Amino acid sequence: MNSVILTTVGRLVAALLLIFSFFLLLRGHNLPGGGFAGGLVAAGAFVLVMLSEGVPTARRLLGVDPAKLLGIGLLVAMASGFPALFIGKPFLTGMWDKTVWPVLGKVGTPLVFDTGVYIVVLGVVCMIVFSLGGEDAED
Amino acid sequence: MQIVLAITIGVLYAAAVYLLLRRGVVRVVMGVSLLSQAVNLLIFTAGGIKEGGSPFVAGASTSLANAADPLPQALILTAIVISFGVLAFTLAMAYRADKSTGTDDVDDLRSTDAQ
Amino acid sequence: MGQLSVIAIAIVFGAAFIAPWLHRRLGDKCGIVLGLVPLAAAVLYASMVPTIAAGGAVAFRSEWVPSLGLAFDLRIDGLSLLFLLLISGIGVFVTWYAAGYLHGKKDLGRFYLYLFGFMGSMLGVVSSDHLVALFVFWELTSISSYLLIGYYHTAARSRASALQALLVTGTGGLAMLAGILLLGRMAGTYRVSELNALDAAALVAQPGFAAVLVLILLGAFTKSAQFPFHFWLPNAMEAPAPVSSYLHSATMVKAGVFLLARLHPLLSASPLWMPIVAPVGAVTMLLGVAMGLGQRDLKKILAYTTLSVLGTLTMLLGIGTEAAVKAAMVYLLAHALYKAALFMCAGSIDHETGTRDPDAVGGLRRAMPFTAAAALLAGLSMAGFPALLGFVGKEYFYKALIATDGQGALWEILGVSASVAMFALAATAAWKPFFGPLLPTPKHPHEAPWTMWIGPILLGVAGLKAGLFPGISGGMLIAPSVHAVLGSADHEIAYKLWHGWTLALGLSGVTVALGIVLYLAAPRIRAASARFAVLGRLGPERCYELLLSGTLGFADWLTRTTQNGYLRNYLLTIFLFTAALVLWTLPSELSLPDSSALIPLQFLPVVVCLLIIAGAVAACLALSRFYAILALGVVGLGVGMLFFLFSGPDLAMTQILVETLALVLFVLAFYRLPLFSHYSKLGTKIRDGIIAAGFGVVMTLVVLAEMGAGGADMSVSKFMGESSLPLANGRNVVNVILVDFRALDTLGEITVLAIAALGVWAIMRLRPKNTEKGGDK
Amino acid sequence: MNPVTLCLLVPLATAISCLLTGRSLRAQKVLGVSGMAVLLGVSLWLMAEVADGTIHVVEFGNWPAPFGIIAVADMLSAIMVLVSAITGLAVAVYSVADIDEGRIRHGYFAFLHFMMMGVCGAFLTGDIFNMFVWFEVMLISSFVLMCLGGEKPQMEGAVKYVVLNLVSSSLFLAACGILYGQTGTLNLADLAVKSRELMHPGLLTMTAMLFLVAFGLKAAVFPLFFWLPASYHTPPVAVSAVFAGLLTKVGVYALIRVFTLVFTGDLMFTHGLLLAIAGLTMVTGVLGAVVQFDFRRLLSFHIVSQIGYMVLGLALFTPLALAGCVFYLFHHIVVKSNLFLISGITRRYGGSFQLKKLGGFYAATPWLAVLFFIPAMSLGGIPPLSGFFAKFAVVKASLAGDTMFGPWAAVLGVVALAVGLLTLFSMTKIWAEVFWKAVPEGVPKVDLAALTPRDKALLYGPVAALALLTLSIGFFPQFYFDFAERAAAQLLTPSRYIEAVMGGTKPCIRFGISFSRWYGPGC
Repeated sequence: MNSVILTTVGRLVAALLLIFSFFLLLRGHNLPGGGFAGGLVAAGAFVLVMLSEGVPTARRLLGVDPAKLLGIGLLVAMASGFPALFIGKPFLTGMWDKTVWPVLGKVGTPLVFDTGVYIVVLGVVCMIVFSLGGEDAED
Repeated sequence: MQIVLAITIGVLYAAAVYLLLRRGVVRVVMGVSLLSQAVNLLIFTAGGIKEGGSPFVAGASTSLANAADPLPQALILTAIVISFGVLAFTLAMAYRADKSTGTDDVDDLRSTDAQ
Repeated sequence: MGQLSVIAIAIVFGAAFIAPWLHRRLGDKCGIVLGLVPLAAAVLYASMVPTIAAGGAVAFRSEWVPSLGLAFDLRIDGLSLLFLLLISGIGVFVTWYAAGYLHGKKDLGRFYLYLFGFMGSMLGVVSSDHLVALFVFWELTSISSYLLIGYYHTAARSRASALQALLVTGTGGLAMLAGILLLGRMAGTYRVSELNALDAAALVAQPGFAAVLVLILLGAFTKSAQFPFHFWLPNAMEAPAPVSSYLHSATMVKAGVFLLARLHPLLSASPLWMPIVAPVGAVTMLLGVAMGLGQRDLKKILAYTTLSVLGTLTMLLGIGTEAAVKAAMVYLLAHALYKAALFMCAGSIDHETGTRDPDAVGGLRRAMPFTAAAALLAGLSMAGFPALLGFVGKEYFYKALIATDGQGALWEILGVSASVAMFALAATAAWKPFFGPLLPTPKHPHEAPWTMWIGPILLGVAGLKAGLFPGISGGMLIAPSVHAVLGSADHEIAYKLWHGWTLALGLSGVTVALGIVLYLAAPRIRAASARFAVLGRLGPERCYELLLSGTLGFADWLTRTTQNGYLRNYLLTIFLFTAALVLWTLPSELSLPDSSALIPLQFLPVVVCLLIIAGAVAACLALSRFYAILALGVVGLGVGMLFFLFSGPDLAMTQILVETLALVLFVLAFYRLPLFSHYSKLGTKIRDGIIAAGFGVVMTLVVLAEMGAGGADMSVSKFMGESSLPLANGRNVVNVILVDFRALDTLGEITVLAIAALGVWAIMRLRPKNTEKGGDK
Repeated sequence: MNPVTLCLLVPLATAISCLLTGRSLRAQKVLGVSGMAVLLGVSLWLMAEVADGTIHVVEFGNWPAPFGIIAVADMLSAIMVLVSAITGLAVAVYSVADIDEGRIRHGYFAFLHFMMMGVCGAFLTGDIFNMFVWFEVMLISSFVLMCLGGEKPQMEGAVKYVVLNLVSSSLFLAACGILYGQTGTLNLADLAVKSRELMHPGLLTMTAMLFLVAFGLKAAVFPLFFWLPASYHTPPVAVSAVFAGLLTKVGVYALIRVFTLVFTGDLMFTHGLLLAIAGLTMVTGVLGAVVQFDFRRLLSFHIVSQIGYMVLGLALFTPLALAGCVFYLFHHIVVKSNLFLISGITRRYGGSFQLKKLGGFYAATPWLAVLFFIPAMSLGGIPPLSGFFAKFAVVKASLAGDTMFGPWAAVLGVVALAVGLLTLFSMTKIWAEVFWKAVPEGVPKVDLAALTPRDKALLYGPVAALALLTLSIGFFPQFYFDFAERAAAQLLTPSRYIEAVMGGTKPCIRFGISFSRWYGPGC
């Protein structure tokens, strides 16, 4: 049953999931969602691809080494706590831009933090699933 | 309703303990996973449950009138995510233990305790 | 002058640490150089003689750990000085002797490290004024003697003897520490000088003082090898001769006697003092010579006589009269001088002939003239021959016994019989090897190098000189020490060689006569004793062995039982322990939650709960893993539904997403894991089921109790609700908590996730190398 | 920037850098060691900040207590962080020579630093749930370190280690939930205040029991210690060493924290229970140790036994006892890690951890004998080494007669002394078997060529440094005890902790902005 249809549908759904995940991330501050949910949904997209087309394809589509993704995500989350330090406030103090942006609403470091969470979760799930599902683990 | 929840928590704990006491390593992992479900539900219940009052600040008001306590929810969310990571790890560990020791019977993993 | 006492100890310890280096530079000659160190210390101490003989004391005080009530207080009075001079003086000869005895040994440097460490500790013990400082040095003597006794460390017997000495003296030491701490608590001070100046009668009358006395006595008795802790001392003869000579003449074993003397003014006020100390001493005194008569090893003979002398000294201190203390001090000095010399002579015989059997050596006087002379001088002193210090000691000993009230002639009889045997053993150890016909020995005998005979000779001469002119040593050393032990200076003490025709002299005559008879019978006793060797195995040493093996056996059983390797047993213990503690503390006054505060039962949530319960039970009972994960999935989704039904949309969403992924993980993992196996028996399953159900009930009770306790102060979550929008610009309070109020939690949490993912990756990828890295099973 | 934050960020940043440098072995090693060195510097700074007795509070996210998460650095926390950093650095250096390429390539140093982050976080946090998170960070990294390499004994130990610790975590989490349900707060200082005003103090004792089991399991007390002897001897030596030094102590720290700050309502019961646990822990641990013939297993059982002394200090609850407990903590971390590191060196030379298959080290490597003798005798309580003063303080406190337990305290003091003797016995066992005994038949001789000069420096350096530290504690005990005493004084006056955390309530003003457009929350 490894048909073209399955692959195509799989990719389509995956793409939809990815878009949905951004949506979840961005609206998370005001409505259900957020970095965790978003990250999990985004990872779901790649899991779907992996299940239908195998690990190598999913890995290729992700484009980045999941380990790097982890590092970057953690770095982003950590870095979001730094701006406050420059004005003598404690680590992780939320700093906000006064302007209200369309779609995003107010922009501040907590949103950056959430993005970090999103990236880490995406990386984590991909890494775990690729490792457990991958061929490179055979003894 | 809370009493029903308390009983459900008790059953989850019982099932988790039962599975943890099995010898097959996979069942033990399943026990760990059930244990975290039980704990999450316990925090949820212990933190005080509410109906129809999601913790969102609605409209112009700036307070959570008659809404569920958001703090336990945040804690549970953290706990859920952590237990996901832990579950993945224990599965990988179960795999490696099986490969390295050649058995999935926890009773056979005793050489490091014997003298 | 106070600093001198510290300097003396410091140079000895300093020498200890440079000894290995010195040995590498100078080889065997390092011993001769190192011998100058205790000599210097002895000179320093000798310089204090005038002060102390005049009734003064040399004190040094320094803070150490004030928070723990520890001070580095030294105080040298007459008693300390006597010991200090013996320790440093004999130390010189032992150091030189070792250079000859252990020449060519690769680890001689390390030997000196231990020897000087021991010497320094010993000096510390006898000059400490603070009981805890004394204990510190005391323990140091234990550990350094452990290293010294185990010098021939590749021999199992050596190791066992060293361990035995350490354990026996260590046990006593710890008991003593407890005693010291309790004493300090009662008296309010740890300073010996202050303790001895207290109103002893009042202190002794306090409840619990008996415990203090017994604990401190345990320390002293183990260290001084008193019955029933005596057995470690003869076993310690596994050590090289210089070690035996040093540890068993003036130092290690005398530390216990020193402690008894040191605390005499205070402890002897207790009504228990005399009934405990004197009989223990008397038994040890007789036991020592009795067992000594059966020995076929010169060193063992000397070891048992040492035991006997230690018993004598303990007995005298137990009697505690002025005469007895006087006798004890003279006897102590005499013994230190002759015993050190005799051990060295025995070592030389062993070193030069290859045997230590008194029946196998004889007529060595021509081959080893200097050693013979030294042994003769020392042996005469030991036998208590007139004109030697041993004689003076014995006279005072008899005089003290005669002067002791009560028990009729019991003390005299005991004392004389011990002395008779001592005479015979002295002849065996000092006369037998050198006189009579020359016997063939494993090695061709010749005189030992000068380093090995100079010490014994000088010690022997010292014994002679002190015996001939007892007034000198008596006035300078003995009198101040007796004053120190008795705690007052108003005793007029004069020492004489000749006391006139007294009862004591008569007893001495009897002693010599009987002693000669016993000496002649000694070879037969030794031969016969082999038959009674089995008796020795029934003594306290057997108790030690049984205790040790019993402890080990019990430990082995306990460890096998508790640490049994079964994960489920561990889990069982933990769950039962938890349940027990929780049930124990479950507040009884709490009732079920108030029904008005509860949400009424509703159809949908109840169904979800039932679904969860069904899933949980199914997960337990599922026979195949496929149904098991299906059941787990039901539970997970059910919990998610509950979150949703009770106002947790974020939670519900996350829970459902996580559950879905978890199912995927389970499926992926199952490709790699074996099928469900069914190991447990039905009985086990039922037992586990009951226990699990019990734990479930306990947790239900916990939840109910918590709900029944009533509402908590909600100010924290209220603050979060109120500040979420104005201060943190978010309407979804849960999300705001996660990324702002409690962002640090989230940072930690994503770190956990990242580690878990990396861990999965690493564990799946990194295969074990079955090479040298991983243990050696 | 303050040292408290840096204690978390330095290990995190190091770990991330290790991740991002990927496969470069050299970079990982350099980062691994230098990260620890920086952490040590930071922790010294932290110590300097709290040395005068002030309690430093950092309000993460600028949310005041009890609303946000705060970190609290008092003397105890600073001591623990400092000793952890010292041990961490020693182990990191040792690891460079001890850990194989495969493990390093698979993130060994990253995991080590993640673990340090968890450890430091747990020591510094002032929030019970946040402590749970740091526990998890520490645990999951330790899980990975335990499994990394995947050898058979490792995995056998790891299964037990992981499952039992997860049970502990779940109990911890449940206890947090119940505590929150009762008090409505998670902040430790706030909990301390609110727990004293509860309507049902009995319920609090029950919650305390859950925490007792959760932390007791991590601290490896009787009867919850099984995971420790089952697993600590299975991973590479460097991992054993850092586990032995730090992980159980985090459990002890948590016990100290909650049982001095929050659960002090029913001292007679809670601390009486701790007293009994302490005694049983000391005894079972040491009895386990005396029958072992594996270097690392013997040491593992000793960890259990020594934890008993620390818990005893906590249970007695007098200033001296608590100071003794704190002193014991840091003495033990240094000594125990060092002994594990030494077992690795003898393993490299002699090819085994089995005492029966080792021998002849006294003649072959005198310096190693010295380096072993110092921590071993310190553990055995021989004066004047660090262990003596630690034991002395605890025993003196139990015999002092001013505790609430009357004669029972004295009984425990005597037990502690007896256990000390058995400890000494088992240390002399290693000494006799490994160092004194001749090389047994059929066993290769001590192979001094097994170590290259570079490896030798990397392995001996940390060992020597830790031995020197042990000596310095032994020779200047007052200097170190002073810190322990100050920590104990702070622990016994929780009002100072509470005041430091809660007292500084600032007026709720949104603060002015230095940048024109950016602002942060003011409260």
